[in-house]
Amino acid sequence: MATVDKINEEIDLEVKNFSFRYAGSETNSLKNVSLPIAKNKVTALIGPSGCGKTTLLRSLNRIHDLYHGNKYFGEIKFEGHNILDENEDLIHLRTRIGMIFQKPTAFPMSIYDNVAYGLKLQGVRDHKILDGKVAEALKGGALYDEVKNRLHDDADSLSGGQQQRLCIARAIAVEPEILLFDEPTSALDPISTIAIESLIKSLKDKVTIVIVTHNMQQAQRISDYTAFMYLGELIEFGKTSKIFSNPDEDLTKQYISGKFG
Amino acid sequence: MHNKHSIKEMFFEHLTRFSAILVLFFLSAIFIVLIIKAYPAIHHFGFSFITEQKWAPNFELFGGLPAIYGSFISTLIAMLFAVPVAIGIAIFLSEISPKSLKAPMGVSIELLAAIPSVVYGMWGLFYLAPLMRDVFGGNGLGLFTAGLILAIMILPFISAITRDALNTTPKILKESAYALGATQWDVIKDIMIPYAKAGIVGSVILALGRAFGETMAVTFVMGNSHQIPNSIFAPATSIPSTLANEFSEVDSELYLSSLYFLALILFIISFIIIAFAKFYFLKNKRSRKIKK
Amino acid sequence: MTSSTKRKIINKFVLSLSTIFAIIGVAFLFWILFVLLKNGFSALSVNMFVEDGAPPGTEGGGLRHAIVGQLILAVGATVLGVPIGILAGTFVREYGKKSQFADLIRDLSDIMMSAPSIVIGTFVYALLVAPTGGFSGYAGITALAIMMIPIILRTTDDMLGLVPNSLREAAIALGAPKYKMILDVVYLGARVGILTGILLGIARVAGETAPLLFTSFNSNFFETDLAEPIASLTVTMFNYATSPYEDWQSLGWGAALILAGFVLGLNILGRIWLSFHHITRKKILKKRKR
Amino acid sequence: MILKKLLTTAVVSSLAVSLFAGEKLTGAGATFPAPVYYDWAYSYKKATGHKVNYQSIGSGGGIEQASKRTVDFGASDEPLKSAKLDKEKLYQFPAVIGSIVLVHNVAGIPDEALKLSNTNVADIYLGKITKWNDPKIVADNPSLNLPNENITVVRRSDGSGTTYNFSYFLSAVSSDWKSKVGTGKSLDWPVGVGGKGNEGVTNLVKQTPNSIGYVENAYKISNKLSGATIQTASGKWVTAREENFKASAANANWELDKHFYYILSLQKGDHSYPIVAATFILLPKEKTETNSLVVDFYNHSFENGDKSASKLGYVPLPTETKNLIRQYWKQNKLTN
Repeated sequence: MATVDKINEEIDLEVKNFSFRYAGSETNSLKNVSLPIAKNKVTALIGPSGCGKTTLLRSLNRIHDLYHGNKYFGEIKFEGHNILDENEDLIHLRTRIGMIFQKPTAFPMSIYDNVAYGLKLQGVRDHKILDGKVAEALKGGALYDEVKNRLHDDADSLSGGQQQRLCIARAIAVEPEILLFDEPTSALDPISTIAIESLIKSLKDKVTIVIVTHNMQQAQRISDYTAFMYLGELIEFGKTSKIFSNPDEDLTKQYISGKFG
Repeated sequence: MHNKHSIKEMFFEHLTRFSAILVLFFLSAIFIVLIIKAYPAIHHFGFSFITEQKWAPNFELFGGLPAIYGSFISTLIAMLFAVPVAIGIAIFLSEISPKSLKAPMGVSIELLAAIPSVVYGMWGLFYLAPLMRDVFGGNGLGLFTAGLILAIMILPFISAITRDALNTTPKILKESAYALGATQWDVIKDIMIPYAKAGIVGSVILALGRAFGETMAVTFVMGNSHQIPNSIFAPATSIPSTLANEFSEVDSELYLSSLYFLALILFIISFIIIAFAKFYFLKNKRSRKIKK
Repeated sequence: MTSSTKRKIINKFVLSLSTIFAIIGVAFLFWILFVLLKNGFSALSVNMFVEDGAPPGTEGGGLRHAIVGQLILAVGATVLGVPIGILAGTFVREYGKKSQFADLIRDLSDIMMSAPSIVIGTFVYALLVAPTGGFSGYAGITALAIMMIPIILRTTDDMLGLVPNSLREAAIALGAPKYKMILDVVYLGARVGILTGILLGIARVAGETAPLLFTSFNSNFFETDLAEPIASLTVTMFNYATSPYEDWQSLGWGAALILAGFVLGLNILGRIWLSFHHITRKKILKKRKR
Repeated sequence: MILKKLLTTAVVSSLAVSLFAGEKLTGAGATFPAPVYYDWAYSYKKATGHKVNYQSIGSGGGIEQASKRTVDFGASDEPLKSAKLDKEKLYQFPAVIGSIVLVHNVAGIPDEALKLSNTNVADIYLGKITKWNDPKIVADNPSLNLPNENITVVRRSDGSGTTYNFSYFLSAVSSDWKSKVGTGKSLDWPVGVGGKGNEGVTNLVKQTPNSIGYVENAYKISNKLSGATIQTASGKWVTAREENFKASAANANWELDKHFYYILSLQKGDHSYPIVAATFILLPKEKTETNSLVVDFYNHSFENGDKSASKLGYVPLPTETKNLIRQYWKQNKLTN
């Protein structure tokens, strides 16, 4: 029933007939969702609160597994195999599919250690390599110039916007293939928001990006593809330009024109 | 009308102020009384009291070292056992345990913290000491047994506070570490423990203060020997158990004064330990807040 | 071995270790509880509650004197310590606020709260026992009250802090003088918390032995005169447990059970009371929203 | 359930608060005579309604608390000399005679079977003999199967008249002891674990295999411990039995003007058990009112308590001694 436009891109992740149920719930929070995630593009998930966009995003790196009793149905294909498989190596999976959260999540350590954390987890111990990669990631996160002289300060000393860029730098330091953004600017001021947005646009050369946002202008500004969700279902998926100018579904039309949400 | 109120107002305010000053009064009074009472011994022995080993009341010779040593070593043994186990319990309660176990186990551990220490002492004398005797030989009384009882006594206290501190780690912070490919242990050691560190260290220091000043749990099993033992399984004594054993039975001024000297030393050390924990807690409260 | 498999093995190992630690720790704690319940219940009898102490080997010795003595000491310490604690807490929160003096009192009471209880015993001995010529219930009560004041002070301080300022402003806006506002509005708003604090404070001091050894001393008889030495469950336990007589040791376990029951009962009561009020308060808030 | 019981107790108790106001006395001190004082106080309360609250805290405590006037009477197994009594303004009289016995907890060795020479006792407490099968012990006990185990030495942790009398005895039989440790209520013990009171020592001996301790005979009897046979002053083996204690006690030479100061240790005679001691009561001179009550209590006990004293393992004072004490009371106007 949903309108899912065929796209002419290399597909990185493919969600197929995917449903999700939270522990203790009797109904599915995501119902039979299917959509492709194009490689090296930005895909935005939009929809009113409670529509399941964050639930879907959090399924893509199986962060739901941290809490017992959550259930996945269907398939999410990544390089030809289903990541919902029981034997999936979640630790490995998450190093390849990174995530940025609603609020900045600087770890209780220095700026340097924050960025180096993922690398250290992967067993990188050589200081020279670490130094280089940290600098590179901070540059990638558009933060390097601001912090290069105080890399060993506590990460708490950074402003909110800086911390969010630090989190992005931390995520890209491990060179993931996909980055998931969960409303990354909802806690930030407009100037920091613009900085993050331009950062996201610049990142897509290297990684595939999925972003959840409740800000439709933001989706329009930065995404190539948009999926509109409502009440746990995917209503429409297609090129961003098309979704925002000429959607097929009435619901989509009403939502983007601000009739509800 | 107005006047009546302002008299009452003044009266009430001064009453509360007076009560607050009482706290200051009691604490200073404890210090002053201890110093006055300890003065004859301080004057007679000087600071060599702290380094002198011989405790021979029949010769009017009093050295505090064995008691001070016993207090330190038994507390050290207690911390060595209690800290890892308590943190283990806290990690279990906060991260590993199935949900259905969390609440009952958490509450029962908190309730165990409320059991009077004299009960721990009784258990120690009748159950733990024989067990220690069978396992390690000797007579089962001494620093090791006392340390073990102290460890068990402070266990609930440290675990409860550590669990609470670990639970304050924001979910989103843990998730973002998992999203980087961290294992559960990575998250615990790199995120949760550093995040809760101040709380954990604070609780550990407070527990240390408690173990150091504990009387009843150790007096039963210390062995009460004013000798510096050559083994942790040999009988020893501690400051509080020396006081409990000998305080009401001294028959000379110098003897009593020496016991007050020990009490003064105990009070000062506890004061330092607690003040340190307090300082740590305070420092912690100001920093470390996730930005919103 | 890749770093990821190594980390997974370490993860498994450490988590299992922590589970084992938890099991060992909890096993010890439950061992104590089991011993207490087993010995305590087998010692429990009606006699224990209606008879006083008797020489070892005499039929029908009980703990009435110690139970009543313990209650007298606990109630006495409450009567003496709670008003001072509440008033001092009120000063710190309502009058002293963030002044250096108020902070000093807070810090000092934290220190007093954790001071070794035996030191307080020696202090009261010097202050009240040696000069007045006798061990007495009064001395015991004073020692326990000194321990109780900082506990009540800090609870009052914290609980008054939870009372929203809007309530205070509303009272002042109605023309109430400050002491009226505190007595009628602030105390009312904080009463659940303060009462819980009092319960926990009683539970805390009721389990103390060390400060009583040289103050209220002990008695083999039923005693209600505070000028005389008074028996307590804790000191009786200490004496009975270290004695060689099996009937006394058994009574000691009985005393331990009664005391632990009393202390745990107060703790549980405090919790239930608090959670009960927490729930009702939530309900009230919900109703208001509607 | 427990709370309910507690509540009923409180109610019952408040109803039970006796309307007749019996007199109250608080005494504290020696643990050595504590069992018999408990017993006497219990009977005295039944007979007269007066409460005598005796707390056994050790003789050191008895002297200290009586001197400080924190109790109505003190009790000590170490008699005080006139000078000290004058200084602290105390009266003193003996109340009962007891004996210090060496008790052990060695599996398979029955009461009285183990022979310990007086010097061996000193050497054990000096830490010179550490094993039960030490040749010096075996020499006196060729027929016993003594274990190759360490001896756990148990002694007092508090100021004790029992210790005073025991160390007095050890100083007399061992010059080594005399020079290294000496005599006193609290000592710098070379070895051992400390128990609080005779109660604590008994408890530790009972609980600890291969231990040895010294306690008043009453503690040995009521706890069915095994005792050792030791030596008289002249080196004859002597068991810890009532007739041997009595043989020692018969030698006592009490003197009124010395306030009965007398140490019964190592009396002459082939049957005189060597560590026998009287235990004393200390009365603050100025407390005339309570003193007459204390005296009444002891007079009542002298008249009615001999049987229970013997049963518990003490030696009651001979009638002539009791009369001498009554004379002392009268002379110092201690009676009403």
